[in-house]
Amino acid sequence: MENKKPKNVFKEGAISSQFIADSIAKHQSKTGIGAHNIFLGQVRADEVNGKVVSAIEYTAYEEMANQKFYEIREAAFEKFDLNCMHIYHSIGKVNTGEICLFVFVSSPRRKEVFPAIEFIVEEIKANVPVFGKEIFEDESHQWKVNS
Amino acid sequence: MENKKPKNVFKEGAISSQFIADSIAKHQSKTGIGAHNIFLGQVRADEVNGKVVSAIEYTAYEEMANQKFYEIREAAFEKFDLNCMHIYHSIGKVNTGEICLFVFVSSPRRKEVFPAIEFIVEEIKANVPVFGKEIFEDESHQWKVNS
Amino acid sequence: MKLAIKYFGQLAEITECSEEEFEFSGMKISDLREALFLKYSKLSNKDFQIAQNQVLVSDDTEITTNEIALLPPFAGG
Amino acid sequence: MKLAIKYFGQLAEITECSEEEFEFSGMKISDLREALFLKYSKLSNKDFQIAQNQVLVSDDTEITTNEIALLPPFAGG
Repeated sequence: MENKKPKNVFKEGAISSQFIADSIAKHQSKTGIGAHNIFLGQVRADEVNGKVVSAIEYTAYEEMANQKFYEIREAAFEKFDLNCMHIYHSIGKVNTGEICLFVFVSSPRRKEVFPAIEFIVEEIKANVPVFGKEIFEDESHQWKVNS
Repeated sequence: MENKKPKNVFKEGAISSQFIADSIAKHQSKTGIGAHNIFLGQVRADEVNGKVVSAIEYTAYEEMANQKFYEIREAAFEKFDLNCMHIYHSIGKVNTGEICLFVFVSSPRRKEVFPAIEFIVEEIKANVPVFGKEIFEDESHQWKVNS
Repeated sequence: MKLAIKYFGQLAEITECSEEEFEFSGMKISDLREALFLKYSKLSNKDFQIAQNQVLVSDDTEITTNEIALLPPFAGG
Repeated sequence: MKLAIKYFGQLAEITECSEEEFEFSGMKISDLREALFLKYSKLSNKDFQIAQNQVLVSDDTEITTNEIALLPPFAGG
């Protein structure tokens, strides 16, 4: 059993491009890094039966989700040679075109970051209890399911 | 033979985190995008025989390099389902900790962006005539070779 | 025993609450499923997993703590 | 024929110029290599590729344009 308390990965609302820029800038003092890879999930304006998604409202079983994010983080450090790694996920409403997931890995070598980012994103999609209500322009909704 | 004139991929000096943020923000009106992947190359402070790299000075056979970047771009759009793609490479001096390569791909689906970003970065490393002079803190230098 | 059951996403729409105390006398997760289906018949049409103490469990797991959550399909990212 | 030869990276350090006109009477890239080694003996120790009209060519390619470039190992990214 782990003793360390998982960090809170959730951020209220969309993740701004400025937040991402600040996160990148913070790594410029880490001169052992040679390669970064950033994955961003963006809310798509999908059309379903003639209605268009205008936003997703995210909810989560937050304590369990943060524990899962923590386990994914530990597994990624175990499998890949990473200098650092960050995950942020939106909670609450995110409009189409806005960013809802920000995963950031850094390594001395580029060969590490490609499989690492894919591993982390797929683990998040499969194993973290986050739920998404797709809200249409007419205020009706449906529940998103990851594929 | 292609008739379209390749864009200029080179930017003088380091690529700033603000430039990256602006590039991300421009994609928020493209609501068909579901996933972005960004690769950033950062200059490492490698130690060689007790001397530490303080900067890389990039030069390039620019016309040929831009043509190669163009061909890589066309090949990536052919192979993967991408909404858009951007490549920027530094020319001139980039200090350790600064960013020298920015590759940005966007797709409706995450499954496309992972192989796409790796393909593009590997093609750049192998086929684009860019040269790097690693400058040490004592002003001596050696020539970088991609591995 | 008294369970504290959390409902998420579309399941909370059916139960019309996000958390409730639930008096339960069975042993296993499968017993709990049946008891919940009696209270909320619409749940039986829904795809969901159950977590005990924040860990996903299967139908034949024994219930040993009171922290239970019903989780519809994940949609993170 | 008069070739316009570009030198990059460490090769330009050897030739002490980034571009020069080079009077040449051979046919193939391999002939050009030999002519260049006569002028710059240190080039013969260096690993480089040759581009004609911005396309990499092999030693047995015939020289058909005057735009030639000597390219040391790539180091982009």
